[in-house]
Amino acid sequence: MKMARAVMSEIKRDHIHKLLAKGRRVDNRAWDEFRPISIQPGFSETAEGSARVRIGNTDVLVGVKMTVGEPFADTPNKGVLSTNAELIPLASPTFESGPPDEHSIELARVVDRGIRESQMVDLEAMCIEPEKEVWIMFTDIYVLDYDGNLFDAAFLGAVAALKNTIVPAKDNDKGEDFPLPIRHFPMSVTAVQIENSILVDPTLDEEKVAEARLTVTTDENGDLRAMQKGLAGALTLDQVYKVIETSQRLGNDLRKLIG
Amino acid sequence: MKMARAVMSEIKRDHIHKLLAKGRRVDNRAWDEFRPISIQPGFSETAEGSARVRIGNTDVLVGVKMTVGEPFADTPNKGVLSTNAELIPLASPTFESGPPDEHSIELARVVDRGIRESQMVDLEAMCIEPEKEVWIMFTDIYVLDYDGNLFDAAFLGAVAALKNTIVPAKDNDKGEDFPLPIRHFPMSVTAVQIENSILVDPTLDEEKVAEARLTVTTDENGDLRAMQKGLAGALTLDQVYKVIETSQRLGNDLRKLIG
Amino acid sequence: MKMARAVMSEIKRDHIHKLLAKGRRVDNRAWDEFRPISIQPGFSETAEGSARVRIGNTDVLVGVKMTVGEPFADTPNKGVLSTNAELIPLASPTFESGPPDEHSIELARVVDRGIRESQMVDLEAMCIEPEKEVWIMFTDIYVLDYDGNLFDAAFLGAVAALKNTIVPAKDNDKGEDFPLPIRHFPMSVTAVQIENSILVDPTLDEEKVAEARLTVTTDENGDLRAMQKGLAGALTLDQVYKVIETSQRLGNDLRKLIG
Amino acid sequence: MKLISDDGIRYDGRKVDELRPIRIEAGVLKRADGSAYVEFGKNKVLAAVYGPRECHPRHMQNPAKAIVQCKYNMIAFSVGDRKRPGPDRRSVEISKIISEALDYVVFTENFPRTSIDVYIEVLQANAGTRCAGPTAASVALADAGIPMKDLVPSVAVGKVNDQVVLDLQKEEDNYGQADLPIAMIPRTGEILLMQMDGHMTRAEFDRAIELGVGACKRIYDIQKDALARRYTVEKTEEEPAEEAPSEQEG
Amino acid sequence: MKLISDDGIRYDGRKVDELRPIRIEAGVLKRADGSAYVEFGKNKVLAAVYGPRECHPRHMQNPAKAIVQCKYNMIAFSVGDRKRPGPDRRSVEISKIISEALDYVVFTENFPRTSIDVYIEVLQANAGTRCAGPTAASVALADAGIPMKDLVPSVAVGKVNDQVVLDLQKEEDNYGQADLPIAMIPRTGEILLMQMDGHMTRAEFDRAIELGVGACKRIYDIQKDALARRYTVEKTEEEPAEEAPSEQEG
Amino acid sequence: MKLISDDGIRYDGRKVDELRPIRIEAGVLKRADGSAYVEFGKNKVLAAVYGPRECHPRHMQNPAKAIVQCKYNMIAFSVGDRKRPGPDRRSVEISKIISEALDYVVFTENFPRTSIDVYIEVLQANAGTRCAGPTAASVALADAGIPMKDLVPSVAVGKVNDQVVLDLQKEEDNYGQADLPIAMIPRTGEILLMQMDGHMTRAEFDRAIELGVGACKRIYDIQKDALARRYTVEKTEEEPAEEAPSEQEG
Repeated sequence: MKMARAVMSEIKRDHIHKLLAKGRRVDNRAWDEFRPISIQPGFSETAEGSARVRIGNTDVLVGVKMTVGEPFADTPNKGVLSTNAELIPLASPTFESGPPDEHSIELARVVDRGIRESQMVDLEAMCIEPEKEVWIMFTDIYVLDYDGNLFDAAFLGAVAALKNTIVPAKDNDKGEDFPLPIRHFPMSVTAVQIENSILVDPTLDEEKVAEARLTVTTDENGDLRAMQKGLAGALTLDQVYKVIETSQRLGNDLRKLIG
Repeated sequence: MKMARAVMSEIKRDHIHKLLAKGRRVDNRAWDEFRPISIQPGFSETAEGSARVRIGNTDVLVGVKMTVGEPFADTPNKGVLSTNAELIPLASPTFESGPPDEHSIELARVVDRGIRESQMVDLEAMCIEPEKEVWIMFTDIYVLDYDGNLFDAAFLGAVAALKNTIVPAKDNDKGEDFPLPIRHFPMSVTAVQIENSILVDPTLDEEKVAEARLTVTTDENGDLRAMQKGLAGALTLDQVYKVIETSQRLGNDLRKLIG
Repeated sequence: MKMARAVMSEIKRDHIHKLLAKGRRVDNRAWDEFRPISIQPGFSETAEGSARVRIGNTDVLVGVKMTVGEPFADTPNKGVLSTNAELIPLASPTFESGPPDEHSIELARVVDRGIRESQMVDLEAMCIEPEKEVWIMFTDIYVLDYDGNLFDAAFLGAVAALKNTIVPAKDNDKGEDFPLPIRHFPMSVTAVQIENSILVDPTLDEEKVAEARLTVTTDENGDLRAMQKGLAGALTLDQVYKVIETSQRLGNDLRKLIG
Repeated sequence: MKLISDDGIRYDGRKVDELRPIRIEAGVLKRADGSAYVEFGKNKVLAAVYGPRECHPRHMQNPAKAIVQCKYNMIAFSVGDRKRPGPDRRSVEISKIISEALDYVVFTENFPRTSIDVYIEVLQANAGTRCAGPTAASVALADAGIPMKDLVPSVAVGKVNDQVVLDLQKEEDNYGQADLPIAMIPRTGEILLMQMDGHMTRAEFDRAIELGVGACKRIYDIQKDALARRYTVEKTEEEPAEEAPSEQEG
Repeated sequence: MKLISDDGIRYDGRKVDELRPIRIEAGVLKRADGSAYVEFGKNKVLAAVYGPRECHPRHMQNPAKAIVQCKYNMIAFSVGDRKRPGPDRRSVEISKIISEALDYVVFTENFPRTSIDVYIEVLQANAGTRCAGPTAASVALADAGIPMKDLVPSVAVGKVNDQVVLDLQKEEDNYGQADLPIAMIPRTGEILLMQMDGHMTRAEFDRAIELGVGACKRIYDIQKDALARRYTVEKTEEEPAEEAPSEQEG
Repeated sequence: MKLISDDGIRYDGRKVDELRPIRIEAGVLKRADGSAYVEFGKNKVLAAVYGPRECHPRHMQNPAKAIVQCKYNMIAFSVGDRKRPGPDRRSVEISKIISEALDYVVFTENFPRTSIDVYIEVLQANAGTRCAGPTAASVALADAGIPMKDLVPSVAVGKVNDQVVLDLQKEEDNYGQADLPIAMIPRTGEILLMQMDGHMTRAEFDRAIELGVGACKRIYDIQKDALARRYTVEKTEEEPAEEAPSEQEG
């Protein structure tokens, strides 16, 4: 059975390579085309904010829970962001039970940096009393079905869930409920390099044969907010520039989906 | 050696089945008969209450430690019960070192529910100052020798240990020591189903060939306080009723042992 | 490869045994002679005190970090010592990643006892306010290159690092910085028994064939402060006495290295 | 706390013997070998099945049959206060009793040495998730094409304001007097899962069983209906298409 | 703190060279291959032996001999404040040094590739449990029929109020000036376990060794007596009985 | 916070395009198969390589090539507040991206089924340790004699007070506006590691890349120099000596 799987993956790889040589992808998309995207905001009634995002067959559920707590010593007048990702074994035969592994930690940290560094949430507005009490925001990312490009699905889900979040001030004796103060809408676009071709929004099969991956997060002005190169291959600087420009362009389209 | 063990367990199974067909058990007990029970209250001088219970060769030591702490937010005027079970490798070749596994967690939780749901301990009397200070009761169950029916041995041990507990108020600057306020004496009776026979107080060998297990905890009035079905087999409703009635009946006998 | 290694270790053992029979060691040292020792105090700028110690090829880095915290309930007017040892996989092919194992725990505890029981640091002077605030001293031992006799290298490093420690009072709003108040300079000497010979400061190869190990920590007066016998062999009382006397004698030499 | 009105109407408008609205969908995930989504009132539960597949670690393999390993998990934002990810004692116990219940209905002897892994993720909880779990999981097992004796409907019966009531929701569970979750095979009347805590007289228990058995039959019909719809959809989708070779076929 | 009266009587009434009452019983557990129970004053310690048995994980197997793995553990209510279950750093260290001491007396080369597992559970602690441990464990090894060079009596000597005293109990241990636990083979005088902390002059150390060696001989006699009683009991119990086949024979 | 003076001089006296003093030594450890020590300003980083060696656990073996496993770790006293030993989320991520960068330059296909283990210990940190890491590690790989495409110099570029500056030290990293660590093969211009956070316009990014690429070339020369010195030293040390057989030869 292992042999069969190895042969199968060899055949798939050849198939992808051959099509690429003709400038085509397995599912007939253009190199810079996302799969169909659906966003279901407010999926969860128990979260303060939530969104379920599907990109093709990839399915991600993101929820935001809020609580009142102490600020960090070095940011006494700012709310606290905490991002966690769970690659639960329900979503893929290769995901295992247990504490976050390097894959889910990288995913959570890349999403976290994109949100944090873009200053998407006005964290100063999330301070209740400096040095004493601030709002703590837990963003939990659950992958439900894994068919590639978790970075963009998770990021889109996190942005949509935060946008959708109502701060539970009343239940915490902190006045009236209010929507989370959002300042920017950063968007992340991920591409892979396969035999020197750049492909946006890779499927799982494309990820498996990819040599390098690059995620670029940009804001409304097209400025860079976060980047992450992954996989054990290299990128030329020209490829980096190509992904940056594509991210700026496609980021604007994605931003419209959030509304 | 593995082969030998497999053959051995096949032979044992046949032996148990054959005897059952004649209405007999390996150790000649009646289907609703417990093995000899001994209870040694106050075994431990370092615990606030303790009891060592033997049912046949099964040997369990239960201790209660008390400390002053904060109540749970949702029960601000009640003491806190915490029950833990340790299946230490000293007690059986199949027990392993390490954090509680599913077997010890199930055991602890079933004992805990039997004590908690029967309202055995007057938890309100264990409040020192509402929302601030209450008594925390740790009940620790250690299995020393494992020959079947841990549920009843552990439960009997927990009830006897709690009955025997002196609250260390003086050492905690909370007035004079006093016995734990006990309101009820729930009793648990466990039976297994083997080839449609119901057998109370199964030995380890009987447990190994059992299809389903049912633990029923009743109070002095014969009312139900907790139940737990286990093992990967089924019970008919008639079998459930039979175990309930047996538990009510034998529970009264067990209760006398506690005194 | 495993076979090769087994044969190799057999040959090494024979080699060591044969030389010992002639009263010699592999590196031509006398039985009571240390390898060359170098001490580099203040290696780390981020630690409050530090020292890098090399004994032959064995290389150990020790750092002291200090923080203000609560005293233990049973020593309300004393600072807190905490000693930890990390056998990081960088230092040896046999060290593994993960939480401290029995070897690093034994190492940390033996060093800790030597420091604690000799009353090297005046812990009462490290109390800021009884029952409220005291200085917490974390001594972290990192093994960088492992070629035997970790006990003495780690102990020497810990003593040198503590001697070198400046209490960061100013940064903690507790007045002016001051050197850690040192009262004694205990020294540890470790020897192994191989075929009834006693060898001080064993190399890794000697440790591998050793039958028993004894570490003796003495103070300036030659009094005993801590001992630890290790390995699965035995020592005669005469061998114990011999190691004690050697420790008293060599301890004085080592003490001079600390200055 | 008064949870049932004098004319027998409950907190959420139901009668004492009324189930919450139930919605079941089979085959909702692409990667899993079988899957199901269940809404049970405000509970939202997703179940996926992988297997039969090689059993790791090896020493858990049974040379005579497959082992059924169920992991029940509540996601972090499925409850009021954020739940820290990872198994707690409650979920370990529930995973165990659901594994045992499912083991009974799977023809495990058909797949020696393998593992059949069932994952239950509670996306939103409102009391009764340990019953929604096997309800979803057995549909997912059927969706995975694993030979089974039958589906496993499950429901909790409880006691609230001294009355026996069917299918407790959150407030009733928090302030009720007893909780009795069961799972059974309606066709044979066999009980696969049974827990109870609280205080029930024997008469109340009998009434509870009566309500529970009836409800399981209704849930069973909804389960079968979900599988029938799934089958219809599959038929419709089965059109020949040029496709890359799929790993599942390997 | 004055722990010894002017006429040399200690906190609990003993003389400086007096042991606490010791009680040893062999063969107290049914499932273990060998077992022993030791009371050493208010210490209550249970030891069990399993093996020689297959060694897991494999990579720990030694092709030339058995490995002796001892786990020393204090149960939650064995001490004043409840101890959280699971190994702490102290018990890891004690497990290591007891394993090493026992390894020396077992003929491990008789059982290559196996593990001999020794479990020491401290049911009640009152100083000296690391000595009661090997005392009990070596009796349990003998009870398991494992070939051994000899038993391993063990005792701690200490220094209290500037006097060298035998077998410290809790108050003496807490407020004493030094602690020196040893384990040895009385017949040969070989030291198998030795730790020391506190402050002792060489003269005090020599006196401590003298007391300890003498005490180990007395403990050794009690160990042998327990095994003799066990043997007698076994003889008495050995009556032919109709019994189900036992797994131990497999 | 003003970190650059009006005449372009930074907090620590450097110009915006100036590297901190760099010192690299190869072959600094005896037990490791290869090693290197790097000082990058106040950063002190030690790297060791073990392998190619048998890969554990087995299921991680790749029948076609070696796997490169890098563990990046900060020691407890490498930073201002004591860091609890053990991996945190940050070090897990850094270990992953360094592993990936190193994997590309090693001829892994030469050593199927093995593991090449790289350990990076940050002894003292002052911003930029994730760049000092691969810089040291690739020298250690070369020192271990492992066939490689090339060395991997690495540096971070950042943005401080609206200016693009090279090689941030701690204060600049804490109060700066952006951070862009890269690792590359200077000869081919291939990027092996690239992260970015903060805020950069495209023009700033281009300037940052320009600075970073130039700096990597300078670091590359220092790396080669360290290996050349190491080679010279080895030659000198290679004198025949009577020695015990060494395990490394086995």
